[in-house]
Amino acid sequence: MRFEISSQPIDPAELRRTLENIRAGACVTFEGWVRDFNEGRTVLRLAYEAFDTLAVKEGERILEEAKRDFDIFDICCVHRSGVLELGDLAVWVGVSAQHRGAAFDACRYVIDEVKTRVPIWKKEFYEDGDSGWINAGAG
Amino acid sequence: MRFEISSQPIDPAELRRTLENIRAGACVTFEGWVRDFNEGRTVLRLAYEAFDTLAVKEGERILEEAKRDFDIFDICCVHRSGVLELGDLAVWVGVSAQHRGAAFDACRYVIDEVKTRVPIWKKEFYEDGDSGWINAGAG
Amino acid sequence: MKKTIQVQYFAILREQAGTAAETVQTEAENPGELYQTLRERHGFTLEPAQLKVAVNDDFAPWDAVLADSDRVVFIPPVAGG
Amino acid sequence: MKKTIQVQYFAILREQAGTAAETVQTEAENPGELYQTLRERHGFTLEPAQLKVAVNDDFAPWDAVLADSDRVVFIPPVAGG
Repeated sequence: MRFEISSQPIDPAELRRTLENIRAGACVTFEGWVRDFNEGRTVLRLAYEAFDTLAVKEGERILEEAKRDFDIFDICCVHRSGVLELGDLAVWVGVSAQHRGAAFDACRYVIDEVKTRVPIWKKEFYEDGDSGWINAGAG
Repeated sequence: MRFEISSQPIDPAELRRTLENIRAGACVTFEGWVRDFNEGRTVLRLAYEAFDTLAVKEGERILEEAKRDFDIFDICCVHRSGVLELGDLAVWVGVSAQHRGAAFDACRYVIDEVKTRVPIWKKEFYEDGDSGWINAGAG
Repeated sequence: MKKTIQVQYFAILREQAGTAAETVQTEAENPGELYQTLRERHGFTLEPAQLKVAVNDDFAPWDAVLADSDRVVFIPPVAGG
Repeated sequence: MKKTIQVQYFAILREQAGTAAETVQTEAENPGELYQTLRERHGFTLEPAQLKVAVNDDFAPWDAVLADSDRVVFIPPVAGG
């Protein structure tokens, strides 16, 4: 079980290997990719900023909840920080389990919770030169 | 979009790359692994046998249904045939989509349908020297 | 009238038939009648209700009309994944 | 009584404050009062209702009692993934 904020590129093949277990029949992974378009605007790149200590603490809590609530063997999540280009891997979640239902449910639980609870912020840089922090409406 | 029965080992990293798309924000994969225990018996290895022509035809129908019913970009499924050892990758499903909900739903749909509709059969070889075709009850 | 049907076997049916394929001269009108004949010959343990049928590489009903040179496969319960 | 609080800023708050961290001498009893003061100083656009608070690297309520040397972070709406 491992939650990490990484300033370096994520290697999904290497992370997947950490989940291998001959008692496991299923492995589900989620990858979040940087895409070129969001809410009607053309995106050129992103920057992620994290409150590292609390992000790891809250991320580990989410993984513990998943281990407690779903019948899984192992679970891992790595989230990028820093500047990312189009197509880059922003977040990776992987789960191994005896059966696929629990693996799907736990994987989805983790990414849903990470997106709403872990203190990470995303700034988008647009084609028109503008930029902005996502969700940080003027209030 | 691609469905394949493969007598050779599946390379998940290579398959994942075929789904890359800068309009996609999410990628979900499912892997089925050969595990050492099923229905109370210790398994040593498996053999998969496929009715190749119909398996590919039915597999492609399932992928088309997923493309029609979920808002996804690309989808791929490869299933092994032949003898597999513990820990080997038996089936891989990958989906890319703009958003994660559709990617999760489509991935799960495909593996659920593949397991019940595609003409592939699994023989388990047990520790005690016995073996048997799964689901082929004496009737 | 006798016709020639190519039958292919997979999994438990292949093992019980002792062969992966055979060419059958038969008067069976449809896959249901054909399975009945072959079941008697080979001692298949699976009931028709447990099987599906493919004719010429696609799923077909048990009462599909068989023609000369058709290829028939009886499909045991699948177990992929 | 004045206490010394270490404040760290992230994302839009960091940009609006013009700094990633500052040390504040304050009489604020709790993070709610502290944000009010800092909002006036830096012109933060986010309402308290849009923020969460962390004290000493864990989530805390707005009315948590602040002690000397505490570390405080105001957490804008997150947007991971």
